[in-house]
Amino acid sequence: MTLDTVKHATETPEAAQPWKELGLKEDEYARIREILGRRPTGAELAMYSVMWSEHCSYKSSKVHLKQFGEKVPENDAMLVGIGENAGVVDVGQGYAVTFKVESHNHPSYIEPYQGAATGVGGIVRDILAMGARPVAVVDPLRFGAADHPDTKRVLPGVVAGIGGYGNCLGLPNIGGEVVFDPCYQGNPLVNAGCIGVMKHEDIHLAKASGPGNKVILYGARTGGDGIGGVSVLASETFDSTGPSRRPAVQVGDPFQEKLLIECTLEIFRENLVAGIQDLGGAGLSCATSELASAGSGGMRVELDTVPLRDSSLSPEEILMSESQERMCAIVEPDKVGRFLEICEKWDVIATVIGEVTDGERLEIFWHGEQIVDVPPRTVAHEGPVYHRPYERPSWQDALQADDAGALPRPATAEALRDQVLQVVASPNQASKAWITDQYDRFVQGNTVLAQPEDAGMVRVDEETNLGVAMATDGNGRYAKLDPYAGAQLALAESYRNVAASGAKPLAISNCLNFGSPEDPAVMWQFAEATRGLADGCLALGTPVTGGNVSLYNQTGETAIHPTPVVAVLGVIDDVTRRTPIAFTEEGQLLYLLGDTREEFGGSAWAQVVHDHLGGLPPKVDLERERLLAEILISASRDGMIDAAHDLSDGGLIQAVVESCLRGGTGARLVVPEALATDGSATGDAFTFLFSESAGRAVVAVPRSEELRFTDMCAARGLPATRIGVVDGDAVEVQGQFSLGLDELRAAHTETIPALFG
Amino acid sequence: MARVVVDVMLKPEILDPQGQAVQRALPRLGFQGISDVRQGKRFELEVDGPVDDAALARIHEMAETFLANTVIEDFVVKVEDSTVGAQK
Amino acid sequence: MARVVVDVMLKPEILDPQGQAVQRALPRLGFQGISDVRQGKRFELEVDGPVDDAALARIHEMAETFLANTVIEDFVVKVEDSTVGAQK
Amino acid sequence: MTALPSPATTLDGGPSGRGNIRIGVVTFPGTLDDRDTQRAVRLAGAEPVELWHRDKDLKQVDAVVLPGGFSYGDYLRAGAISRFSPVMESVIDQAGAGMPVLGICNGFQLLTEAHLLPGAMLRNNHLHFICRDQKLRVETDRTAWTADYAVGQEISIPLKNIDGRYVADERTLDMLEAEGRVVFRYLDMNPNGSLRDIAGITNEAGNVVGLMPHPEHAVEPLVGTGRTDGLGFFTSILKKLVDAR
Ligand SMILES: Nc1ncnc2c1ncn2[C@@H]1O[C@H](COP(=O)(O)OP(=O)(O)O)[C@@H](O)[C@H]1O
Ligand SMILES: [Mg+2]
Repeated sequence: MTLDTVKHATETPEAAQPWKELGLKEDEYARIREILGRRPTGAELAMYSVMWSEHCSYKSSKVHLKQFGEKVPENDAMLVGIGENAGVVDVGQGYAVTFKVESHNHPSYIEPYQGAATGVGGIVRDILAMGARPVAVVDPLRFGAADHPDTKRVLPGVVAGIGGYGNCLGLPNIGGEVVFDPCYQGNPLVNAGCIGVMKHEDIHLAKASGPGNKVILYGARTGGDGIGGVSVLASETFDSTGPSRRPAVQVGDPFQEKLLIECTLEIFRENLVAGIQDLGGAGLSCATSELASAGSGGMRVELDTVPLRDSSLSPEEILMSESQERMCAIVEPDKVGRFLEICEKWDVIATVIGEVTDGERLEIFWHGEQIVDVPPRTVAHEGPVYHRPYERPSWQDALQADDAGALPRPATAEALRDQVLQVVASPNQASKAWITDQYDRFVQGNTVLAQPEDAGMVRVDEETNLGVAMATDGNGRYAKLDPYAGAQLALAESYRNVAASGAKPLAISNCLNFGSPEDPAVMWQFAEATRGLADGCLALGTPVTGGNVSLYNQTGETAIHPTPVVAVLGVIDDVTRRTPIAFTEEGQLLYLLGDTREEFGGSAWAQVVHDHLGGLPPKVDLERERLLAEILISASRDGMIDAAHDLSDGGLIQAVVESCLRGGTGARLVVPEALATDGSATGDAFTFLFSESAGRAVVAVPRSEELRFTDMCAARGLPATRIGVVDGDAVEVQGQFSLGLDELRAAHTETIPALFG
Repeated sequence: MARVVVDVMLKPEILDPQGQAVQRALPRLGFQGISDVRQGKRFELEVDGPVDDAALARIHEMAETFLANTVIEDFVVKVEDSTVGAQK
Repeated sequence: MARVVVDVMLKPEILDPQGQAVQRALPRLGFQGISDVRQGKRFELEVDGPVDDAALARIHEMAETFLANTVIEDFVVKVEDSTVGAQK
Repeated sequence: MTALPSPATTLDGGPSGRGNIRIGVVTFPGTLDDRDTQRAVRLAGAEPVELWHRDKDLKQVDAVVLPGGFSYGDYLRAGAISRFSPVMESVIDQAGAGMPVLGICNGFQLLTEAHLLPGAMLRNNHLHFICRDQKLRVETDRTAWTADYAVGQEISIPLKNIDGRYVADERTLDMLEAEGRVVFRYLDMNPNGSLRDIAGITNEAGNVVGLMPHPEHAVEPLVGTGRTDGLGFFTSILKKLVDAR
């Protein structure tokens, strides 16, 4: 086979090219020819096709994501915004934190263990590339029905993969979610997030500047696995039939990644890099074009110097390979020696593959012959942008009209008791300990809070006890009923979870999981959700620092529920002031903060008891969320509360049961006379226990602090209703029922092991 | 009763971190001259009844759908008489 | 270049939960008639140069000191020509 | 709970004091809990010394800890590859000469692979990684690392591993029991199928101890499980080494 050089391409303008097979549209191919003024070479075509794929170019989502950059709240914490590998926020005392969530949905369905494992690997490299030491991971997960046979294949593999990779890297897993819904049957959502910590001066950016600087590829050798895998796979409707549509999945090597982390941190410590980029989707195509595009000059790469695992790889394949555990650094010539020495120390292969030029082109050579000559921006940043048509689906009105409030409610105290047990034991509400116990949450010795707390929390500084917290939340059922509100509810819940732990929410990342953008109904969901999230962030003062979009999560015509997942990062000056969820001290008073209304649309109760999804999701009141958060943070700082648990799916009773089980104590609850300050709901036990009104939390107040606490709530205008006391070894709702802790514990903890153990 | 062995190996183009770690260690241990190591799995199945074509076909199917993930792995089914452990 | 295979299996008296988990899953997947499953490791070594007695002796030593932990495992060394993946 | 000297009552001055007790902590490629172990050593009042797998030089430390993690990814078998590191030659030598050595988790696996301790570690019987606050019973206080505990004392420290099932043949197990060399046993539940609920053992001389759970993750009330039951390992060795001077 002759090498398709730039010269050859110029001489053979009419040669047929496989642009269609590479996922390009006709007009996109024409555009490439226009940019280059000739047909692209095979290598150029490979680069454009992966970089212009949905996964890498965000071509369908870009016009909507813009809002995150436009509706930016006043926030001095933001140090690096959207566009870099991950955003960076200031957490005080000279520290900065970078964090991000990414999806690895499609590969995890094909090969659950490796798909999930490499998902963790990818996000950790993103964080590392910012200059930070990764300090924790989180994993929001969604699967098909818990009792579906295929879920038995997917879930254990995904969990083992996340654990297998993260545990081996020495990163504590401090949070996440596990949600089951038939809508994810053929499209499980495997999102992974990572938090990294650095000093302000250590922030590194992905840009190649300074002519003469060397381009060093280091880490694993490049192999033939996953060629175009992630990008192409994540850019198509997934169809499991034809084996030819099954691109190779990569196998991760967490040991190599651990070496890469330590090696890279040592390189940072000695200040040896001018720019750095991880290799993820689209591999070298992405790293070289992005580095060059963000820098001032051009770049020249000798592709035949790339260390290979398989010597028969073609240049196109090398450019597209998504082999894991690789990084690319820009290094001044006089620092190359030391750079390579550190790599040698850590047994990491490192190779100078090129250099920054004073030109404007990205030029790639293969044994001396030029095979790529492109303006890097056109590859990395000037991909196609689609204004996809969107339209509110015709079924949305009927769905919203199907009010969950009309569902039959338990008629007797006995029935209410049964339904409480049912909800607490349902796969979505049950304890996830069987899963999270497969994750190391202690490693690094800084974990202050981890599962099943509202937020994960790690200590950042051993001297001052500065810490950061993170929670991730998303509720596809709410978002299906109303994607605008659903996105805000995800934000609000995550924000509330962080505040409940005592930390101040600072900024967010997101992972937007949706169906096919070619479906106007899905595109409408996407448009609504992004608008809701951007508006919500503005209202809460928490900027979006970055995120990830995963589209084409659908089987045939059926899309998953729109599932925006939001990760909120918070900061706490002194982790000794954190608030756990556990009720531990008998006699402490339980207060319900916020208003409770008759809100059952999309609720856990409607799902578990009636298998119902309809109506409207709970009303969003972001001002209220903000106030609630302020109260929770002040109360924690001033030692007024000993426990706090946010209320979300499953309502008050779910939260109380979790807090009781965690602390090993019971609670006696009294149904209050009024549930909402505006008088909209009077005190009925069912609404009290199961409503999913937003903006609420339950707290345990030592008697000595009661006055101070209620005064503070009254002064700030936050409804605080005394609903009971920590006591005994049962959860008792006065006049209704009593459920022993043992019975509750069995119901709550046995479900998941029985399904997957 | 007969023994059927299913060997499952990662496809050649797929990274094999375990085999690589072993190979890299060998020279340090003083073993030269091994240019590549791949590590895979060996399943020894004790089959009730005769190992005829029907039984082998079933085991082949089992290997294809369960013992191996053919997205990343290849496998071979063999009827065997020698037992690991017999030699020493 | 020749290929030498080292098969490593847990000693019969050592509990093999991996093999057991496979065996337990089989009936659920509709595979009957497998009375026992043991899971072990298969190493494929590419040897530079001739695989003579000296080379085999070295590989035997490598297996004994490194590839297997003989406190818990047995091993067999075989010279092989067939490759996993050749059959399908 | 455990009556342990708090870090405030350190025995021989801080890290900068004269005559520091120096405890080496080895880092192999893939080691994870080295920094945590150094922190625990420091909190107990000794001076942590970083040791590197490629160096035979033990930098004149008084004792060595082989920390947890996944050295070489635990590929092949846990500890099987790191066992052949240059540093291990010296550790094996010195252990033979009586230097105290503690292997935690991956370190324990390494000690069995290096035959400094009998038996072997296998995949957990349930095949999953398990991370939990694990209750243990201290079976002997006659090792270099457990003198600060009382026989029969119950402690809780984090357990986190996937290859934690201790096995040995019956003869070896009987010998360990007879010689009082089982140092810790799992209580309430056996988390991995270890024979005779064994969580940790020692060599004949009592200077080499290996255990699966992680004492270094139970040295501060704030983080981890919020208990300090693990600090006794580090204070035990410190006291012993101070007394020996
Ligand atoms: N996949 C997971 N990985 C890690 N932690 C998880 C995972 N799933 C759930 N958790 C943890 O379990 C606890 C309960 O989860 P969830 O009910 O979703 O919390 P909430 O309703 O407060 O958002 C939280 O601490 C959460 O972080
Ligand atoms: Mg919560």
